[in-house]
Amino acid sequence: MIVRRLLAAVLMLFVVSLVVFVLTQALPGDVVRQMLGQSATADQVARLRAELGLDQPLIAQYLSWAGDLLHGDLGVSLTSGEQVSTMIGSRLGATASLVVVTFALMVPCAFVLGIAAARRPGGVIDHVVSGAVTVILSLPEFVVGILLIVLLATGAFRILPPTSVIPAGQSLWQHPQLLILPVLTLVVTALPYLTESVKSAMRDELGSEYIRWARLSGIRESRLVIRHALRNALAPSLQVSAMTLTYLLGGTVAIEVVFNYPGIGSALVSAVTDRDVPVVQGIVMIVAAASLVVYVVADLLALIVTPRARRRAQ
Amino acid sequence: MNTAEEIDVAAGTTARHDSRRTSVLRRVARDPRTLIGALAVILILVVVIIGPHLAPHDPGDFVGAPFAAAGHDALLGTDILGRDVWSRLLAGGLTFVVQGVVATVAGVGLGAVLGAVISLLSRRTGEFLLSINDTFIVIPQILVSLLIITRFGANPWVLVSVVAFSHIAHTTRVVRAATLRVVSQDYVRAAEGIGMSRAQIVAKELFPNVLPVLLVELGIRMAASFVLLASLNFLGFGSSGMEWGRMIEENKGGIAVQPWAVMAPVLAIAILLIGMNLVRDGISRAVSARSAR
Amino acid sequence: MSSAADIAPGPALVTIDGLRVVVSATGETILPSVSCAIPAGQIVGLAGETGSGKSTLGLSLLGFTPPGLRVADGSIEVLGHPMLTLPAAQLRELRGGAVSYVPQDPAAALNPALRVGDFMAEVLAAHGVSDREVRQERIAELFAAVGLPDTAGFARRYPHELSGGQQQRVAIAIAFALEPRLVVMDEPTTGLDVSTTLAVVDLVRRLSHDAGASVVFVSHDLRLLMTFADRILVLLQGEVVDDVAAGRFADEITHPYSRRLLASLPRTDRRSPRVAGPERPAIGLELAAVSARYGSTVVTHDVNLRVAVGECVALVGESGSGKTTLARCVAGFHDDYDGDVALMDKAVPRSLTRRSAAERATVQYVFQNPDASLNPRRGVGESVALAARQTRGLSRRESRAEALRLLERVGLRRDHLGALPHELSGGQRQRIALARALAADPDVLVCDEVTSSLDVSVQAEIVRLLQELQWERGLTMLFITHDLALAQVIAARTVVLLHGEVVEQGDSRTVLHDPQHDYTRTLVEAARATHVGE
Amino acid sequence: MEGIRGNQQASRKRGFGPGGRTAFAAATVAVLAVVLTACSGSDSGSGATTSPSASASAAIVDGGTLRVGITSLSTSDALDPAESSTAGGYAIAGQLYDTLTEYDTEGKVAMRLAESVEAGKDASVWTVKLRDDATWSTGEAVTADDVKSTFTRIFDQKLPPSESLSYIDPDQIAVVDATTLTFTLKEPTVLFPEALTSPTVSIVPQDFDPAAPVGSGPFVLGTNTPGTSVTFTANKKYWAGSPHVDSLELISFADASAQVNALIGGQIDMASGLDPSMVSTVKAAGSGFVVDNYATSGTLTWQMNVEQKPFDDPVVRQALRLAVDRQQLVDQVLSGYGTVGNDIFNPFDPMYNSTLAQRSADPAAAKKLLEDAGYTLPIAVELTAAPLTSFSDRLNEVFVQQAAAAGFDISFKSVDSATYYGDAYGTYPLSMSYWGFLGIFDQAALTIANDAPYNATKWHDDAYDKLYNEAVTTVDTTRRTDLVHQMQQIEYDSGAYVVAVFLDSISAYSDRVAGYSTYPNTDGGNGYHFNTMGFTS
Repeated sequence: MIVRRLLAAVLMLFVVSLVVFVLTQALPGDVVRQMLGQSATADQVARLRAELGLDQPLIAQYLSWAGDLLHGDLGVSLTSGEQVSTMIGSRLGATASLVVVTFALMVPCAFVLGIAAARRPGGVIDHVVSGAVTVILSLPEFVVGILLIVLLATGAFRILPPTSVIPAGQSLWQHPQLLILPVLTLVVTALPYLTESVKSAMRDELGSEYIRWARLSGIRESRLVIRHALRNALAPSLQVSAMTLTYLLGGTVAIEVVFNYPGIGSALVSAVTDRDVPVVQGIVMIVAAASLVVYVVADLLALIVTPRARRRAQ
Repeated sequence: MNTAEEIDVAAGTTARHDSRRTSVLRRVARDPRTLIGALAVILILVVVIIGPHLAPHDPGDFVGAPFAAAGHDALLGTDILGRDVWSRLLAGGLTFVVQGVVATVAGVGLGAVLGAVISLLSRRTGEFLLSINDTFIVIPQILVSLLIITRFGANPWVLVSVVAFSHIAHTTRVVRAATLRVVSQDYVRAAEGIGMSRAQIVAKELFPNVLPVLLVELGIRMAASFVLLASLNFLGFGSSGMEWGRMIEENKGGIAVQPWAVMAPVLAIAILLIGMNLVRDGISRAVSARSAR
Repeated sequence: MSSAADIAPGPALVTIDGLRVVVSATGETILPSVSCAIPAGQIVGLAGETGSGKSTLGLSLLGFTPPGLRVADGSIEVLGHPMLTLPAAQLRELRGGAVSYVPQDPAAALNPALRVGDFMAEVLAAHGVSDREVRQERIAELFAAVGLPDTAGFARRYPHELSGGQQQRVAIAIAFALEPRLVVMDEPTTGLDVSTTLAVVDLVRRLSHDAGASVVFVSHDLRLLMTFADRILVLLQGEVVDDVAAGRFADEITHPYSRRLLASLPRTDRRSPRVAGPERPAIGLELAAVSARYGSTVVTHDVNLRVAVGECVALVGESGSGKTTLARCVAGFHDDYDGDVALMDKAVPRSLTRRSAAERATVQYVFQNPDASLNPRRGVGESVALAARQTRGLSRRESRAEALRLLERVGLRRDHLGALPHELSGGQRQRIALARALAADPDVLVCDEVTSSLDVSVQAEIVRLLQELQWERGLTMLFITHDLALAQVIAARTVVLLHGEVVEQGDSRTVLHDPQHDYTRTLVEAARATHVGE
Repeated sequence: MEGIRGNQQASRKRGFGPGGRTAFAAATVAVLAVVLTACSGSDSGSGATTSPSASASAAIVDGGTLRVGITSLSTSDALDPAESSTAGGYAIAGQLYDTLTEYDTEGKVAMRLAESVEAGKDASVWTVKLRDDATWSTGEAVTADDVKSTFTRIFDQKLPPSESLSYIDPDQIAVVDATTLTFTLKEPTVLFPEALTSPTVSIVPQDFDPAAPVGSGPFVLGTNTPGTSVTFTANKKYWAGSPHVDSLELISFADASAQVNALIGGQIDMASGLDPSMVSTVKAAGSGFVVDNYATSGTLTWQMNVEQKPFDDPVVRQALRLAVDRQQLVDQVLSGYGTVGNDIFNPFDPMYNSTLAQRSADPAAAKKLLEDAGYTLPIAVELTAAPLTSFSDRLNEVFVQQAAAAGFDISFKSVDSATYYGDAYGTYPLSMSYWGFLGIFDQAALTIANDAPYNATKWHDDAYDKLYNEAVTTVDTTRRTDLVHQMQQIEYDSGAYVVAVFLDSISAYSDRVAGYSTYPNTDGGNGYHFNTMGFTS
């Protein structure tokens, strides 16, 4: 079963690569013309095309790209001539930091809030969570980001850096304050949904027969929540957490633009505009592969925490 | 059996159905949260539909300097080009809401069909197709959307298609799960037993019972549609028409000096979605209260 | 009520005084005003139908009020503790210790994520058994006491790795783990086979005797209570209408409802069923060497079975014996089998999809659980009418009239026509399911445990209705049940199935009175033990 | 100077300098040299650093890091100036290298690394004299040999300027002495000094290595993160004097609001190339910030393709020009930060014809023109444009609206520049281009006269060509000006460009920053002359 799931993941990665390749190949405009400028001669165009391997048939191009990909070679940027991996390496790190920090902050918050809300259905926390979900769901994350900037950086309170400009040659981690607003924005946008999911999963579990029986068997409330209910609520919550994580991977695109955050999201937007196909392919493949890993890990974790499913898996 | 009695039978059935409907309706109407939600939705729909005729200015007219504060000439101030925000708010809802709704309905509809079809196939084929489907969940939608819009240009049809497309994979998954649950029910066996055709079973047994799940999905996806439309605009991949998503995008730079230009459409969208959610929750509460009797 | 004192010897362990429980939201009364006392060491049966408030009463003994309900008045003392006002910490001490609980459905009540041994250990730990070794020993002891393997391997199993009977034994072991003075059992045998039920009941009796614990046994199964309780309280709409010693139940009950309950039990000495209707010698249903499979698992082995037109044959066996699978082969819901199925002398294709409309209409199936067999979004009248339209090509108007006729025939009112399934009771739903099957005007009716999910008094009505219908219409019927007694009531002939093989068949009376196969004998014993009139 | 430059995603397209193409060849003539040397030779020391605005230098305290937010860095920015084709690339080149000539604070050609650029007896031989105090950042002197090798490198490696400077014969560059060399052109052209302002012909040392670039410019490269930021350290030995600041950071902002937010949040000291709509936000942020702007010759111009319907008819072209409310475009789209255009180019050129009546919006007249010509209104047209600047979409939007009042039904299709320059390029009936920093002749050579290579309008007029050909051979300023006036009269009457607005260059900076001056022929803040800027405290 686990093997099958991994095989499915490999299959999915293959499909992803096909989709990405086809979509990027279908982009209009011509990178060669774009690079050489309007004044390029036909000869120059042909030479550069050959140099970039763009004169090969599509299937050959795909195979060579996919082959390189398997070796961890993402190719060379058409615009800068750099290795795609070095080009997006640091940006990847920045985005990963953003997502991981957000996730690391959000998950405990979501669980604490979700559990608190589930323990008192109809209570204050329950209402606040449901209300927040509805409101936040209707706000694009960039609006949240802009509002937070006006509130905390450029307007009422100027206490936080409004953009995430890293002084040249330094790393993000030397300036952790630059992470605060983007992380806050992502947490605000993604937290309610996860909290709501944890809440409903926990509410289902806390209302279940086995909790009632455990309670009637004299088990302490705290243990009921943590050891008994949470264990079972974990599997569905893990799925939603995985979804949230991949949502964050995509959701950073707009956030990176708002905060001028040097991540792969903004790199992707400009690579698309520049028709820097290898960079686009590289970024989308990495993000997709990362999401895939997240899903598979979530699946496996869910298997581990769900004995019944685990047995079926064997 | 004489004719009179037949009519009576028919009448009896109808009466019963009517009374059921009113009782759900009454329950809904008695719930203040649902009422507030319904009022919010109606308010926004009214703005969206008759708003264009109420606008004090032509939404394209320049009534002042760019980002002028609210004044007697411009209720909510002016936008980045000096046009009346209030008039544009009134006039710009229809396109946005229609785009969002069409995209959601199309996407969720397609997803529902796919989900239902996959659930009716053999387990092996179904699971294979599902993992292909999952591929599109794995690639963050916004990335795919950017590529597609770049490929086909940012016209309204493409936007609607892209947003619709972004829903298909998730809906397929959700509907497949729901359909599988229904398919395993005995009443589907019973329907087969009385010789109903596949199509009939899908239409009369599966669909009505998957519908509640579909409605919840529709609500979530509707919010996602509006957010995605606005986000695409923000990233410069939106259409150039006049609509709320574009209003947000155009005027975001002036939020510090003229917040209304951004917040008016944001609030309109938020009120619509919050209203829709309240109504949906209210209906499901009313229905479940009935079921619980 | 009045007689409670007569049969309550020693000092009261439990005293309930004027307990009134209402629905918090609406104020609707669940228990109007219950008073009673339970002495130590007594097994008290709480009988009544679904919704009679018996579970609420049982749970209140643990100081527990289900969510949505509220104690409006009254008091409960258990072992001198005021359960309704006890501080949470003390209440927790009592629960699972001196006052324990056995849930209705152990499959749902055992945490799927916890190993059964771990859960037991946790209950022990929660009541002060802090030494790990001691806990392990005690767990082994308890498992042995309830007839489960006392190995460490068993304790490491998860609930889903146990059978229903084993799960219930685990639950009982936990309830008796800390030498309780009072055990509340909430319909603990509902999901179990007859023989398992019997074993469980035996176990409870033994354990309560050994421990000197009182047991409050909540059940809708009156005959079960009569065989094993000391005393029976009959609840009707939250009121105790009778409170009598179990052994003298039939004699001492005063309330008409109790009488009705008693009368509704299937009695094996009642009239014998008809053998056949008008002379129609043909075969209505024939299974020839049917071996059904699920993938590579073969569940029945060369089963041969003939049912004459107008005859009713009971197919008896425990869950997992393959009886439902056979029935589904007949109906065409299961097509993965070798052998042949013939209906009305004609071999039919395996898959339903290949059967003609007429062949489909020939056999109709009534499902075990009416909750799942009716489309929850369709008015019940329409469900019946649809079947009539679909199988008989009636017009909309005709089909509606037919539906009304059938509804009235199965004992429903005309205003039920537009109701949705969840607006009806379980028994009413099963009647609708029956009406829908009849709407196809079938020759063969397959009834799959049609009474097992119903309250006992309702069961009897449904059985009676089936008998009548079979007679009226000369239906060929395959009646599936795990209850030999019931089989004898309805079927002239009984076929006993064990592990997918027919181990015994013959005249129902003969099978019941002179069983040949060992397995049949255990079934008969189980039936006897819980049935009146033997 | 270079053809098209957008702020954002615009114009990586065309990395060319001003074009001497074959078209040019015929039209060459003697001099202009008089004019050219006149505006060059005099104060050779000044170059870039001349005439900083009055407030400037006095108060500046040397030191510090100047952080400038620009909107235009991209991963395609090249460090090799000759490969440079992007606004970001030019901005980088401006810091690392010197060009021989440049545009000064009044928009005129001035000397930079050259002390003088003088034509011989006609415009086919040019003598370039280098200043003698210029050194490479490595410390060695900049020599005539370096200049020669810069050009031979361009032609040997067929780098982009070799196309636009095709009139230069690399074999005919003669080194006279250490600081003097002569160019003998294949075709005489008076545009030579102007062509040398292009950053793509920045002078590089003989052993130039793009991976470790060495130049003679005011700054030395620090770290380069393509598309994100570039840092520089001051070249203390810069011939025009060490820059005031110790180091310089150019930081890219894809989003105009983020740029302004960073300024307000103190993360950058200067926002260059500000979107006009952001000015009010900066002003609202308090007194700590200064907004400065200057008019430039940069314009977003609409191009009517005369080979496509309906613009094959001059009446339709005139009607569209009449439809445009130029002042409204400036007021509403540019928040007032622009000047009204009159359908002819480069108001900063001394030869600019300012006698023409300012065309103003008259939709009724436009309609009448069309109706009289037998058109049924509205006339449907598609406008295709890339987002050349952050506000070009808005400009188009208002343009469409204005045109509607005159009977044009224009549908606006916004595409990204890669799509814009794709296969359909040249077939758009109506499109938009960004032109700036070209003199009138340059503009004509590139976009109007004699089948100019970048003439998206396909407009052609024999009379105009004749005038142009004559003008570039005319020595007499008065006469030449008169010819140019006639050319512009033709453009004004029947041309195919709608030149409605000239854009201001807007910068906002912290009040601690000083040294800002105007460079009408460059778009970046302070004309990217960051060496003259510094902090007051």
